[in-house]
Amino acid sequence: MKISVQTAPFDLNAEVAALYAANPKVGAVATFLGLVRDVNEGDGVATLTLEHYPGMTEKALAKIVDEAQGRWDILDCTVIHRVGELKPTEPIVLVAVASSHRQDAFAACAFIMDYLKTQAPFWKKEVTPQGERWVEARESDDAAAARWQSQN
Amino acid sequence: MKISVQTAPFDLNAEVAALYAANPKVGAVATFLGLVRDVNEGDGVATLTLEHYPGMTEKALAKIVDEAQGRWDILDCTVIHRVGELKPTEPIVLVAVASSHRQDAFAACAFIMDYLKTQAPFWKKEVTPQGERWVEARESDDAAAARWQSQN
Amino acid sequence: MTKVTLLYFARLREQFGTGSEAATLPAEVKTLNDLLAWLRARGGNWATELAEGRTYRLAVNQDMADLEAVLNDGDEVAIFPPVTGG
Amino acid sequence: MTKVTLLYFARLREQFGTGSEAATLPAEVKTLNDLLAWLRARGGNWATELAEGRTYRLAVNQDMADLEAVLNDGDEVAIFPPVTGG
Repeated sequence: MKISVQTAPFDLNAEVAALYAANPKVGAVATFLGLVRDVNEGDGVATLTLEHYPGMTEKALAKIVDEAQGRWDILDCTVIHRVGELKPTEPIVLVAVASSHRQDAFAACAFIMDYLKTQAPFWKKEVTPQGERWVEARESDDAAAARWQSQN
Repeated sequence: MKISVQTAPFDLNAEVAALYAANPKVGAVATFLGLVRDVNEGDGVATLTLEHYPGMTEKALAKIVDEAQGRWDILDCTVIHRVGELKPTEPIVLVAVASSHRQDAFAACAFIMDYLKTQAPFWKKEVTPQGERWVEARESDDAAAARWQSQN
Repeated sequence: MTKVTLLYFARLREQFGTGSEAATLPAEVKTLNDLLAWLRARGGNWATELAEGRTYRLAVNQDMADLEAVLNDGDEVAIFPPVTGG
Repeated sequence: MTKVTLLYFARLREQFGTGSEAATLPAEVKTLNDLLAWLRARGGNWATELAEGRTYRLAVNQDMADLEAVLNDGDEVAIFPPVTGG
């Protein structure tokens, strides 16, 4: 299991290969890549600055991964979240889950993303033509995280 | 949209970047990578040979992608399936779906995999210590594909 | 006369000893169901593999088809086991 | 005496003009609820941002906590807006 909060970009090939290349039990890797968009809530976005809570963020991500491991058969998993200033089309977050079968990999990857969005202390500030603004939390993200409570 | 049936390996970085690097509307790329495992149904697997129906396979994959586009907001999508002889830990299939939001990307990616497993004419033959054998279709794959019929 | 191309894949290709053949169908072979009866009448592996109750899939001109599908001159007909890709 | 470290993030960090402070709590401040009342009494942005009805999150020693959480000497207490990562 690898959890990293970093300013540097990451190499998707290397991160995903690290999950399966040495483990022939892995039949499936589900991956989510989150990227900076140039438009949010109708306004252009020039840059996005990501702040986090050092220490608690890593702890919160580890807890989310633990919870996913308790629910699904996961062989390995990587969560990388970038902080600092990012531009449109730059990767923000990578969640990659390796499993023997695709259903476990897909479900765990979606679960980790939904919980990361609502439980991990990251905050986004956008620079738009209208000035800087903190991104507001979305109710749809709370709803996405809540759906896992009734399922398992 | 890119659909390819090929013997050659593919470059995950290049394939995924092609979906988002030039399109700042992409906020999410969900990716599935399927790999050859060294064990199936309890027996060791030395090599896997994949056969397909040239022409129909590409047509069936295009139809599955079309169906996914009708159900979810997809900005771009790549499906690559390898054929020929593969060894454990080698990638077999890549499905990558780009969307503005993660829910569409995840759902479309899982849908395409479920339909690919039951609708696209590929067949697997395993070489095991017990000899060669054709992989049997799994009822769980039919069930996985069927769940999309009641949802939408 | 209805001339069709018949394609076999995977286990069926191996059992029949061929991946494709050009066939000229007798007048009474109008549907896929008729075609299967005609192939079964060859006996041996044809009768065994295509027996009713065995599981296989049918496609006409590269689209999945069912037993009632009517055959036309020039059709590409494929018979294969349930698929196992991905 | 209960000494705690207070951390503020994102919009709250900006509104309060600081990301952290060392605070010595008066004896009547026993819970997070008490701490919030004590901070609101500073007035200005403290009163506005931490007003009841405003949405913010609380953590004690890097775990999410609720208003009833009891504070102990040496605790790291964080106050921040709902998270927006990913």
